[in-house]
Amino acid sequence: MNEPLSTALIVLAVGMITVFVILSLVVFSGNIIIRIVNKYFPETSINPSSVSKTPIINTDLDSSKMAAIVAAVDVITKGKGKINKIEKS
Amino acid sequence: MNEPLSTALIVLAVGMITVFVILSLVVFSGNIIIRIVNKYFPETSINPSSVSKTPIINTDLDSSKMAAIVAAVDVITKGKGKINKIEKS
Amino acid sequence: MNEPLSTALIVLAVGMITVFVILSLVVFSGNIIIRIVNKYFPETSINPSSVSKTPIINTDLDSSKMAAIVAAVDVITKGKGKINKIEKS
Amino acid sequence: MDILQKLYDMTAFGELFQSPGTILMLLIAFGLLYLGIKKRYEPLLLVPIAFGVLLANFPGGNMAVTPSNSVNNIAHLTLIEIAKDHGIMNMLYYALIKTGLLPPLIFMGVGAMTDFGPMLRNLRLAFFGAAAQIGIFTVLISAVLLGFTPQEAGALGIIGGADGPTAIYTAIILAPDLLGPIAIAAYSYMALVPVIIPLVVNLTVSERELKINMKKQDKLYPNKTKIKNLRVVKIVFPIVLATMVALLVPSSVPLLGMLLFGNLVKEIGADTERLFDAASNNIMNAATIFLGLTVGATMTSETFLNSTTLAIVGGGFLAFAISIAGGIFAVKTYNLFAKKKINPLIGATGLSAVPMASRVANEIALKHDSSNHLLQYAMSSNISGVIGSAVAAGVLISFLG
Amino acid sequence: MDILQKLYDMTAFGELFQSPGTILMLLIAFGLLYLGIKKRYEPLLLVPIAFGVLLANFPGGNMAVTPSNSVNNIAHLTLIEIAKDHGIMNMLYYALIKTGLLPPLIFMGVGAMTDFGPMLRNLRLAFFGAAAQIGIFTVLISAVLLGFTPQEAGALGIIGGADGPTAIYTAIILAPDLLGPIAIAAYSYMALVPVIIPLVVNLTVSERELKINMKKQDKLYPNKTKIKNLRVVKIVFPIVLATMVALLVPSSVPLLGMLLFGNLVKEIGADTERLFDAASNNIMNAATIFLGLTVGATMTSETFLNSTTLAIVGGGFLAFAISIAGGIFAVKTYNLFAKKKINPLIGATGLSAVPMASRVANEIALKHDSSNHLLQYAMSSNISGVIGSAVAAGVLISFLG
Amino acid sequence: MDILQKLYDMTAFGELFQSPGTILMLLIAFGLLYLGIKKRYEPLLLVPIAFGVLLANFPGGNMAVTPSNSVNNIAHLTLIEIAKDHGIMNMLYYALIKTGLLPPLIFMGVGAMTDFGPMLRNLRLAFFGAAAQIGIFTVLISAVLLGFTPQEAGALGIIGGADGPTAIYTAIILAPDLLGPIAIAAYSYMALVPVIIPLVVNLTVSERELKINMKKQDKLYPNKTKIKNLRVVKIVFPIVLATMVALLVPSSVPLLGMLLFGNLVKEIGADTERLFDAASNNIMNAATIFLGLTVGATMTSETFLNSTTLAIVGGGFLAFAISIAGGIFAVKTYNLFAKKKINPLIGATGLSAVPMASRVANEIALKHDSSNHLLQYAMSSNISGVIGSAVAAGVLISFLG
Ligand code: NA
Ligand code: NA
Ligand code: NA
Repeated sequence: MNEPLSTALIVLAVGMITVFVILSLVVFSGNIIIRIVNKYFPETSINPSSVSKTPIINTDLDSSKMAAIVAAVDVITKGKGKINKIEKS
Repeated sequence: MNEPLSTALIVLAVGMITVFVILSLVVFSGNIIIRIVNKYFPETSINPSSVSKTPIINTDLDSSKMAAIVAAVDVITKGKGKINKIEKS
Repeated sequence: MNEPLSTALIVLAVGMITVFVILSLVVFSGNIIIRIVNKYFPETSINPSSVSKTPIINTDLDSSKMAAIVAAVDVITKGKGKINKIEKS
Repeated sequence: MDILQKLYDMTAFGELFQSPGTILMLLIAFGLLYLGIKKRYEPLLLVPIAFGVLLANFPGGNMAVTPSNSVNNIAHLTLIEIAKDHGIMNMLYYALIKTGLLPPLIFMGVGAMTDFGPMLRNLRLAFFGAAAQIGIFTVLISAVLLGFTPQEAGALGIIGGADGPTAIYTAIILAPDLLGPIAIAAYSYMALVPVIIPLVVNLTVSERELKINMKKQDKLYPNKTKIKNLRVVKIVFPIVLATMVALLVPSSVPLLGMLLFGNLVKEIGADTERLFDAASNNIMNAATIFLGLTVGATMTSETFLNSTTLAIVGGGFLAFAISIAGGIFAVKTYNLFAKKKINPLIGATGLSAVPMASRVANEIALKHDSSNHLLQYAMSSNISGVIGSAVAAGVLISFLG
Repeated sequence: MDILQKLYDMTAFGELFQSPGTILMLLIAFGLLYLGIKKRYEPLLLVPIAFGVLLANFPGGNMAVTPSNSVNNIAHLTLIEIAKDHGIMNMLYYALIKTGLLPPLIFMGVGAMTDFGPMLRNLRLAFFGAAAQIGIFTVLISAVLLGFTPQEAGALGIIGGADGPTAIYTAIILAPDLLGPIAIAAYSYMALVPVIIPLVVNLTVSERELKINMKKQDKLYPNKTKIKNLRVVKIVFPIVLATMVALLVPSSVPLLGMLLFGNLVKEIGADTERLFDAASNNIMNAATIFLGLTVGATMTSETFLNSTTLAIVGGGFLAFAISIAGGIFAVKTYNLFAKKKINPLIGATGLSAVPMASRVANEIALKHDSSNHLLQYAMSSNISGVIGSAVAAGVLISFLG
Repeated sequence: MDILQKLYDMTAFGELFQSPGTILMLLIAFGLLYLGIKKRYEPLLLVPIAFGVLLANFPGGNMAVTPSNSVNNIAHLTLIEIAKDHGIMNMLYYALIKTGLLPPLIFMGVGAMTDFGPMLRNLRLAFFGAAAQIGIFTVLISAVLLGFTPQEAGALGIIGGADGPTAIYTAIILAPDLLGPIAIAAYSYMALVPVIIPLVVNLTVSERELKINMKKQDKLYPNKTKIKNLRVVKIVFPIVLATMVALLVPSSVPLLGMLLFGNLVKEIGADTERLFDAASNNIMNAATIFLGLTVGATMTSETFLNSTTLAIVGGGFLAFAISIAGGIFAVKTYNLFAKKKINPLIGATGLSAVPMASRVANEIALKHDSSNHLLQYAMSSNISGVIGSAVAAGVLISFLG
């Protein structure tokens, strides 16, 4: 077996082992974190005051209210206005 | 004629010719593009779905509707609110 | 007295003198500027037209109007919308 | 006449006649623009890459990236000397790409836009992001057999990671000369995921397997731990993961560490919103422009028009397909032993190409069982596939770099 | 006393007494701030330039840009060495300006904020953006006759292109020592367009000509092709134009290529909005700050207070005026032969200085015929004037650089 | 076995066993993350610093900042060579931090977010920002007595300026090896101002003094000039102040000049809003990320775990406390001679740490007299404290740099 090929085979072995180990650790440590947090910090948010300052993405105004707002803007703008972003407060 | 001056004269000639050639090509190729597009893509937008996502500048809500929206905000804000940007949808 | 210490003492002296001089000049020149502006430019804004374009921070819509706007949005969004920024116009 | 001669010399016609391949490169640029604009294949990358090709291929513009060699010695000039002698595109390329800076910065942005929530809620499935890296190493071996150096073969294989910045980062370090075609192949195949995944799935998964309904399985065999405080978990997770990765695969830290940092500043929320904004917008968008234009500018007729490019196009496809199949067979193997079955589509999304792979998998599943919404499940292996290919890149760099 | 002596040495008083020109530079800084803030002359550039002058002119601050020469050899130091030995302002100057990087980046932003629509709708008028470049070359010849080197003369002439980034880019390459006054002259005269255009128009255009009503002419001689699908045309146009420019004037690619790339990502729309945002905001605004401050910092008493600066101020004005007149006479010549007449103001706006020149032309026209709204027509030659001067810059660089 | 050996070599375990201090550094990183995220101590800086520590401390990642020395000669390599040989974190560190670039850019952002209005309305009180710099110089002398070099002592003392970017800028120039712990100490104590100020106030100020009511004093002895046109004053002030500082303390121009430039573009308003936006958002946020990560990456076990770090932690606290006391005693001295009394809390806020110090002072005042709202008064000396410590930094750099 020539040298490059044996290198490639070792990289294959080490690579797949490492990927499996790391993703196993992701699963494992993730579960540990969830358990510890569930046990010791089940409810408290890290910064109580920041509950009202969630980051600007993933606003989850439920869809019915969003629809209502969109509709309201729609009425005024006759369908040409677009709501960019509504932040939860 | 000294050397810098002859250089300058050549640059004058080449420069003005080039500018005229390029802008002629702008006119010419622009017309070709318009004709070809008129003939082969007269109506279809490139991405149908992006018609509703025109870029944020140059919104051309016609002025009457814009005025209506501005007026509405004006009423609420007693003339102190300002609409920054309304995107077409 | 060793050399580093004498350096340090000189830096102490020069440093505190300089800080006092500069902040005295802040007080002094600030007062001069205020007096001159009060005398020669008591009312005119630098760019009349820019009164309506004050920068985006420090909007001082008085609080009652702000409250009214917030309330209006609140009604529509059932308390989940947040007004980010209202520019004076 | 003198003036006309000088006029002609100023234009690029002379060079065009000397290297007619340039015309082919123009056509490739137009083709990429068509794919990016009209077909909407990864327009954020393909449009700047294509425009970079367009700007670079007339040498008089001094906008083509010049490979460093022992004669020009570019990689040892200062940036100011590079700009003076080789133009601003080389300056940007050597400062931002050759140094390997932009991919980690883009990974920081990717992290700031990634939500680990779906993965944390179906953590077990994250495991299948590992199997879907097999394409990387299979193609590595195949390419070595075809005569590529191990470095080139590794850069070729990483296309199978289905992650643009990872592919670019690995190519910069292992085989900078192949950067252009590798980037094009990576982004094109990512855009083609809606074609490639169904193809592989049709060849390898049975109708019965496609009907495995993840939600029903969850109800039949309920065993998941409910997360009581998602916010805290999401903050602790990137910190712990960064520590483990730094310890076990240090060479993937520039990628994964930055991704996890971006994710952390997102999850902290308002207190670090300025950092989140810089990571996910300012830095990210500027990095994307410069990455695209400079990668495009590496693609001149001399460097692009050769059989290696064809091998990359072919090998890249193979790597994609084998990765998908690898994920699928990992699930099949698991299903042989487990009572609680998993839909093999969850394996296919281990490829990464977030979130398009998940959407495609979801659509396939719904076609066979209209109640089988598996998007959330697919996202778990999909996100873990990003981690998996960054780890694989780290191993490649560590052994071959 | 020892401490008082050390205190005095720390201040800039010693240097002030040695080079009293510094006080004049301070007054120039205050004057520029007055023009930028109170008179609102191009405040986005003049305010940072003026502040740069303010910061640079007390040498103890180490904030003045030092010209590179064979003794200090700055242009061959690394950026880290430049920062250490010559301060951060030199580092920024040599990294961003001396390399010629910022003007193309600003052109990318200009492109992202330019709408070619008005030009495409009145394409024929774009031709008059060519004639209005004559001031560049006339002043080039005049300056050579006055004893300037061809390089300096070219940098001086390009002021007549009435385009800030183009002038700065050309000056960086042809005559970096004159960068400061050239930038100041270019931006000041651009701000003075509402004064200069009426002046030249009064001297060269008759009342009868000013009353030529573009809309009525359009009705009398309708011949324009209506654009059925503006969106597609606007996307294809920058691609085609970039290809032609790259082929014919490669040396203007760094400017025009980037402008057209910026324009393309704008016209594509939502799919490339992140790129548009980076080009027109993030990169553009940061580039403007650094350009302004560093250009200001080149203007120390040694480099600025000399007769060359006066020649630049005079020559720049001449270049502006001749360019305007050139555009006007091109229209007049056209009108001699054509039935469908064109208002000579359309020629005047070929100068560029978008969009102020068009607004000024429109106001002049309305003064003579309150129904003669020619803004949309003027914008056509106005925008093509930007292309024209970038092409002219490319020719200058190609022949003299 | 061969593969297992190679696997082990790839990990950082070997290095971990060789330098067990790494584990302590990890714990420090976790501790800083806890302070930044959970305790909300200056999260914008402490979170990236902590993550930088995390990424840097496993050497295989090539993410630790390597001090330049005569062997590796890093400070004289090009950026491309640094990135190639020492990784992207060193590239960022040497390009952005070692050059001293980022602190001035951050100061520009601070200026763009500072409102001099409160200071201008109570200009007299600005004077007390001077006395509160005494901690800087006291600690300088103490550290020299303890055996530190004057340079190190100055970098240690500047922590008492209670201003993050000023401390970092001074440390970069005077004692780059101590950068990490100095930055940590500066930001940590700034976050601890709500603890430190009350502590010092309790020890030095009497109940009777705390009840001095600023508003009542203003009514008793009205003498302030009313500002008729605040807008013009706010525009002229930064220009005049920049000129004076440039003349008297040139070495503080990179900091104060940039701060005043940022403030000017804010006060001009709409005409320079693009510059304001770049200064206060784009540039500021990106600079904060890179500053935090690279400063964190300087903190490896070799450079951090030693007695110097302990001295910095102790000396920094001392500098804070002495500065606060200095401000308080300046007010007390003033009150001995003046009829119109000033609340000593106004002296305490001369420390800077804007605006937290003012808020803390306000709360203390309200506790003793619920009508004694002195926030606006405290802001005057608070803002002038920023100017004061930048000037002090200029003196340190000018004498010791
Ligand atoms: Na992957
Ligand atoms: Na022009
Ligand atoms: Na201070």
